[in-house]
Amino acid sequence: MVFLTLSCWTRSRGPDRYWKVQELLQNARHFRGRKNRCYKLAVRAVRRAFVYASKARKAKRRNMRTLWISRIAAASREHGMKYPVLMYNLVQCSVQLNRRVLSDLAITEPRTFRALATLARARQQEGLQVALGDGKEPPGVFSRITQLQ
Amino acid sequence: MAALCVMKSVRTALSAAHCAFTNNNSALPLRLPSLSLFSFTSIRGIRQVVEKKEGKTTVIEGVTVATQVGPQPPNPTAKCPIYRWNLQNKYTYTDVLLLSQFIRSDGGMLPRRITGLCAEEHRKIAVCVQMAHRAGLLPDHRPRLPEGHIPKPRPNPPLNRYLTRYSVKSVKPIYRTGLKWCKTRMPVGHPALKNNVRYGPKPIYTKH
Amino acid sequence: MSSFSRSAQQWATFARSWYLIDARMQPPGKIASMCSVRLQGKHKPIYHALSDAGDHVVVMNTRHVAFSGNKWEQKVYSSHTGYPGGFKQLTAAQMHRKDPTAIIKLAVYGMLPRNLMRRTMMQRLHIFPDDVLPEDIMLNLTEELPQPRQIPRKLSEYTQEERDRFPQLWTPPEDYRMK
Amino acid sequence: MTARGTPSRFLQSVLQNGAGRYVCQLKRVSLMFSKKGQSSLGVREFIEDGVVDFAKKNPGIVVYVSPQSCRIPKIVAEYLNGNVREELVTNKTSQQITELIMKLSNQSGLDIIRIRKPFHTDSPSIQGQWHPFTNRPPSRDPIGPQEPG
Repeated sequence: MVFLTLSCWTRSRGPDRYWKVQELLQNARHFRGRKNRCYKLAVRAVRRAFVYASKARKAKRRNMRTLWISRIAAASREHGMKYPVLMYNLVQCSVQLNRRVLSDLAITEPRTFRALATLARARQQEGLQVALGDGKEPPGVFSRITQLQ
Repeated sequence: MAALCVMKSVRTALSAAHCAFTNNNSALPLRLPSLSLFSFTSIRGIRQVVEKKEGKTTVIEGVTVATQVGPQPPNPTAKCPIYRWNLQNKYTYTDVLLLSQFIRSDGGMLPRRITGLCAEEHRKIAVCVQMAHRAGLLPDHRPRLPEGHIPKPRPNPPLNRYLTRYSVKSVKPIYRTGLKWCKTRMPVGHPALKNNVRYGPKPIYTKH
Repeated sequence: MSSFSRSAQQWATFARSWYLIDARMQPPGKIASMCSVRLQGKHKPIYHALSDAGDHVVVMNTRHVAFSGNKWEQKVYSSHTGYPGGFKQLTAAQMHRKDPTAIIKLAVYGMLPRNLMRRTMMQRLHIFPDDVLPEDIMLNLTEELPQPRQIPRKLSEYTQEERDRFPQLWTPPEDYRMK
Repeated sequence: MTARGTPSRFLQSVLQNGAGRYVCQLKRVSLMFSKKGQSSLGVREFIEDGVVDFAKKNPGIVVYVSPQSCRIPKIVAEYLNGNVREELVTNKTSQQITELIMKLSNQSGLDIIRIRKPFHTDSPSIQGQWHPFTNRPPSRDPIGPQEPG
């Protein structure tokens, strides 16, 4: 700091180092123990916290996806279907709901989810019959394999 | 044709006359040459020994039990009964109605020359019968106890088990299971039944 | 939505239900996997690892569980008391004689996640060696789960009619004496 | 920045503002500037050009113009929920200040902090939320060990 005049010196708000420390401590205020007020401890903890935060931003996507999947699996088991069967048949029916929406539907709109499960079940039966070579179609199914290709 | 008439007369004589138990054995050599001739007649049946006591005289009689004419096998030309009914790899230890036709009343297997099973199927059925015995599915087919013998009450009830390959007494506990990548497995079921028909995607897993 | 009905909704959603499992002639591992799913709450679409949404599970008839293979003799349960020479090894049969509920309990305990919730979830598991349940538990039960293994019928349990209907695979020669 | 170290809130609006009638949430604007200062040049231009138009266009907003002897001109905006925002307008042109005031008048006065989810609904479930008996058949046999025979 260079003070050319006396008035500048009186108006200065203290040394830069103080403000640097305060800026860092602001990020550590909610920490536990002495590391929320001692710079030497806080600087390490804050650096670590930022590293964790960076990693968590990626891990959150993964964790949320596993959570949605386990929720959809639980809901589809209630309708007597396994998770991969449900998802595969919904994709075959061109239902473009992602896993977040499906899990939300299972919780908040259970009847809609049951309709989706019925659709997937019908599609599965249809696929089975096609595989068996019967050629008949179950009633009430509007999705065909030929539509997708 | 003549031979047929001879055999018929012999049969009527056998069933009519109250013959002694030893007479049965004497009839055996007569039967053997005609086996191929009469293999498809439906009159053949199980012969039971019936004892009758009338005062002092004891009559032991061999009575032919008439067999019912059931559904015809889909593959009648085959020799082995399993192949005749197209049951290869389709039975397991739970099919006690099938297994009970191939065992004696004390639980042992009937000989192969009587049942006409091929060697492979005979072995598989023997394996299934053994597992059914160990699972307790054939409770009445036990060796008969001597007269007047009362079995000791067991302190512990028998443990429920199924798919048991080895006898209970011969097996030792596996105290050292081994390392994580080469564990000692516990065999379940029998490898002879490995090719059994499955209606699911999972293969039979015999090593737990 | 008023706050009153919303709280009722919340209570309904997170209500705990009680399941009954009959372990007669069932493999303990399959029973345990059914139990662990219900204890964790993984059968509900509202599942979250931290929300403690698990249910109560009552297992009865554990005295009559069935092991496949020769596991009664081969399977070994090991423990250590912590003292020198305190390494105990019991086979499944010995363990079962000692405590008929121990096999199911250990199997479920091994299938639960290794975290602080594990003991809490184990407290929601009620195991009974026989089919005699206390009255207060009987009143709580909401559903009986189907058994994972179909119990095979003994030969003596088939009726004569069913036996007659089964085709005769082979006809014995006429003069063979059946023992 | 860590997620726990920063304040956050959920997406919300003030009394569903705009769903029916829109009520401008900005209550009061005070322009503080210096009559002579160089840095207040833009504010003075804005007062000459646009402040009357702004006040006429927005009858619900009270505009105060207070010349003071200050070096740093600022705009103080007060909202209906009691929040006060101060904006420094040092060395800003009249155009920039117009935009700034428009922005302040469009805001709802809620804290500008991290929003946890980009979506919100007051009635999450229309069909009724999932509960353990949603997908279970209503009537069953008595539960418990049944007496044989």
